[in-house]
Amino acid sequence: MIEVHVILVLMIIGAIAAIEIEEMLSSVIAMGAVGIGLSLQFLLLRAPDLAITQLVVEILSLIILIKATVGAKMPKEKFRARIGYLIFALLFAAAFLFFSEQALRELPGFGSPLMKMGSEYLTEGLKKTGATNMVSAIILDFRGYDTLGEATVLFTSVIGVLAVLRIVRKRA
Amino acid sequence: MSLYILCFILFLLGFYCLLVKQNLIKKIIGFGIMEYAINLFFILLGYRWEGEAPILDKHQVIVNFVDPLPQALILTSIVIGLGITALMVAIVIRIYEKHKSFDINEIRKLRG
Amino acid sequence: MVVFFVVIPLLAAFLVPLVSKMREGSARVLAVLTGSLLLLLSIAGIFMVKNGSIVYSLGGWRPPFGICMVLDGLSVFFLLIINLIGFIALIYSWDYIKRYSSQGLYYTLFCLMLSGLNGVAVSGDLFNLYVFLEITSIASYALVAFGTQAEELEAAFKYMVLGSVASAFILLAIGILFGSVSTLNMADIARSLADSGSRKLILFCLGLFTMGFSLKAGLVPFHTWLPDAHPAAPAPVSAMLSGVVIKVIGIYALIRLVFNVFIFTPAISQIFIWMGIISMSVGVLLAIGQWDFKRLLAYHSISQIGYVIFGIGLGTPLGIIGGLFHLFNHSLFKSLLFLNAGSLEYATGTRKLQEINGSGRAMPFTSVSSLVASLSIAGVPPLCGFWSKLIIIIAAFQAGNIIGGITCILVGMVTLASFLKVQKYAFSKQAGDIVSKIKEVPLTMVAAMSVLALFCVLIGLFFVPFLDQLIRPATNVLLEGANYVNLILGG
Amino acid sequence: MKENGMSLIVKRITRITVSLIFMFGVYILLHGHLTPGGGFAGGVIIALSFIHLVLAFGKETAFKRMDQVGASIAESFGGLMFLGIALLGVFAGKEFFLNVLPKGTPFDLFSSGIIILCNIAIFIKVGAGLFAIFVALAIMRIPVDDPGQEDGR
Repeated sequence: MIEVHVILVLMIIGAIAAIEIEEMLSSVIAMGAVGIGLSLQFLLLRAPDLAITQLVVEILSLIILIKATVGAKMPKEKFRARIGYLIFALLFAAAFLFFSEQALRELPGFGSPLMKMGSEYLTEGLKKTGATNMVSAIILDFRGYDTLGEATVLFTSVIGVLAVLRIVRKRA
Repeated sequence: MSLYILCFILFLLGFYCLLVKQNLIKKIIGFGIMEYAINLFFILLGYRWEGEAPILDKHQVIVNFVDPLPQALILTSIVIGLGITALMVAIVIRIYEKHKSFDINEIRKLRG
Repeated sequence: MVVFFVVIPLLAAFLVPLVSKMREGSARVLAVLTGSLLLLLSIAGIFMVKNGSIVYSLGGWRPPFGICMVLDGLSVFFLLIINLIGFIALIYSWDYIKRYSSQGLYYTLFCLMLSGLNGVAVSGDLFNLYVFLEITSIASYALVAFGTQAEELEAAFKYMVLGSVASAFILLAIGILFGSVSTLNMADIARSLADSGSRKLILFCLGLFTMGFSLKAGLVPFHTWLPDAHPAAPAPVSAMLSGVVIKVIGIYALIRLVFNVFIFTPAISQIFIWMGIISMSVGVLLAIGQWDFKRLLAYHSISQIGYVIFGIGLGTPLGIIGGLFHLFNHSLFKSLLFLNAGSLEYATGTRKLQEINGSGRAMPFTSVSSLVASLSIAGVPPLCGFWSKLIIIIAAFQAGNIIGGITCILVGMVTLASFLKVQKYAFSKQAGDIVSKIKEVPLTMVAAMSVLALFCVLIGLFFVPFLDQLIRPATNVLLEGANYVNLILGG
Repeated sequence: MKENGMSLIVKRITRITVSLIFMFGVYILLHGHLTPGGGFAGGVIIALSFIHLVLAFGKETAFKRMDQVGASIAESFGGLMFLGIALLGVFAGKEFFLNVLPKGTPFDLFSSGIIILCNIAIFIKVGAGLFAIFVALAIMRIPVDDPGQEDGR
């Protein structure tokens, strides 16, 4: 799985670029590169559904973000990285990584998941739902209620965007 | 194991960007990176050595599939992330329209 | 039947944009209809769980394969709070929301928020809980920003940033748990965790969950968004946010996980107790200096949520009863106070206490109901807030937690002082010149406030049957945490 | 972005590519239960094809085909359809979200009961919703200098 490692490291570099580049458009594009890297990861990790969805969602969110930034006056990053601040951030990161490392040791190792539910879905899925794409079978049949919730999340945010961006006039 | 840790580093980078950066657009980018890290983490959990994508084929019988459940969850999570990003962008555009700035220091008038 | 708690508000949310395109006024009719149906349904729910809890498996897949909904004493209790306050807030919105444009969008978001809250309360699946929590959160971000004034947008953005941090932590914890036990049904997780020996992993997940849900609940180290976000929203939404949202997606989700999925250990109890004590004191100290009515109320919310988590954290039956009872009472009187603040703003156009200056004579209903609510929150007998605080204090001393008990008493006194200030300035001070111009708010707003005030008094007078009917079943669910597994997975 | 869109070359090519993207979206949608993809990916692709149109031709031309009101109605309709499909099980006297329809033969286009219908409902909803978001953002970029209009109350 060396290629997954390599792309993950590249994603981290891309993320650092996206965070630290001053110019907004480049920063947004660097974030897009991270997203494309994620899409590639999904493909390598045998999740083609997610690769497609991630790719198109990434394009859409880049369009939205660029639409927000293009033509706008950008502030100069005036953030003075005070040394105390940085040390605190590093300490927090180190502590978080240490504890997560301790905790993640107790997971089943990478590449051998328990698949308590998953194997059940795989053996029963075709017979009981008639779908050959098991991910579709899960999101629309076994866990269809989740998908209703997910569609509702999107609906909520659409209504929220319309509400926030509506052209408001004073009511008499 | 090292993959998980790298994934958490990505998460922390996004977390740092979301909380520390003063630029509103950068905050949105930080949120996006955090979301990516979590999505990747779930898929890493479901990967199986030499596994195949969980899509059955008419002609051949494959027994070694990766776990389909995290993939289904992450499909949901990606869409939720998109929704939040869109709403954040909308609010930021509205703030920009009022203040003509993306810098939180110029905008901040509220008391903490 | 359980599924209608989610389906009815969702149906309304999808219909409202359509009907409000045809006639704008029809949106509120539909919304109020939805609210009343939900209220009736949740009252019916109380009687349904009398003969045992209900497990509803969606799509006909037995748990843990599919998602299941669970209706037990605790969820019924929270459903009642959600739908009661939601209905009253909708009634109040009838006239209040005319000040804003695009009522259709407002009612759509409100219905979505209701369906998200109901979904969280009945969900028996961890990831599903997260999805509905996100629906609630996104709807409340949008509602905070609904006025699209500069301050409201800033508050909404701040709320959104911290809210998404909380969601990210929760999702990460769900991921780690899923990796460890490979299932998402809460009962199944509980059973697998009890068998497995991964102690550090459980602690880490518990830490992430506590952080995430405390952020959503506005407990003290994570409270900074709350005093901006709650005052910025329209008044009925503030009432919902302070009265319901922080409790359901913060406290309910946290205690459901801690008591029914993980095991409630003394260490967790200590964390809850100290978070409670700190929230109580810091919230009330920050509230003293405030002159903005709604901001003052928001700080008091932090303090009162501290009482709730302190009572529950004690872990004794009496403590949990007190905590849940206080949670209910707080949702009554804090919503009422926010509605009062909204009425004052509606009539006078300001929220500054000095400028309102004695509007008591011009607005009799508002001033009387606000007096009732202020005395309730300050814990004056025989109103409802007194009994719940008394129970918590007794439980604290019984459990040997002297510091907590004394803090409760002191915070209660400071709260009383703070609300005496409100009453003095807002209502009973000698009338300023603003008073001659104002008049009482429209009928629906008066009705909503009066109903809540009536509830405060009634529950104060008849709290014993109330405790028996509602709080005790809810407490039992928490105390007998292991039964949850047997209920869902069938032994 | 000017109102009359981009250059002639872009418009010409767009006319071809938009239909291709649209067809690809529909393909992804209809084979969601057989191959990777599904309602969400298809919906996003459709929304992108409309956005493509807006970017190339400018707002006026594109909004003749689909505007914000239409998108909003379509979105609500998609939501109602999804909920209706989910409620079929309740109407049949069984559980919510039960797959009541016949499953068909595996590997056929029209198989797997409600899954394909759900995909179509999600497709309508997601496509319309995301397009509505884009339209709202596109309209908003015109700076409002009239202070009288900025008041939210």
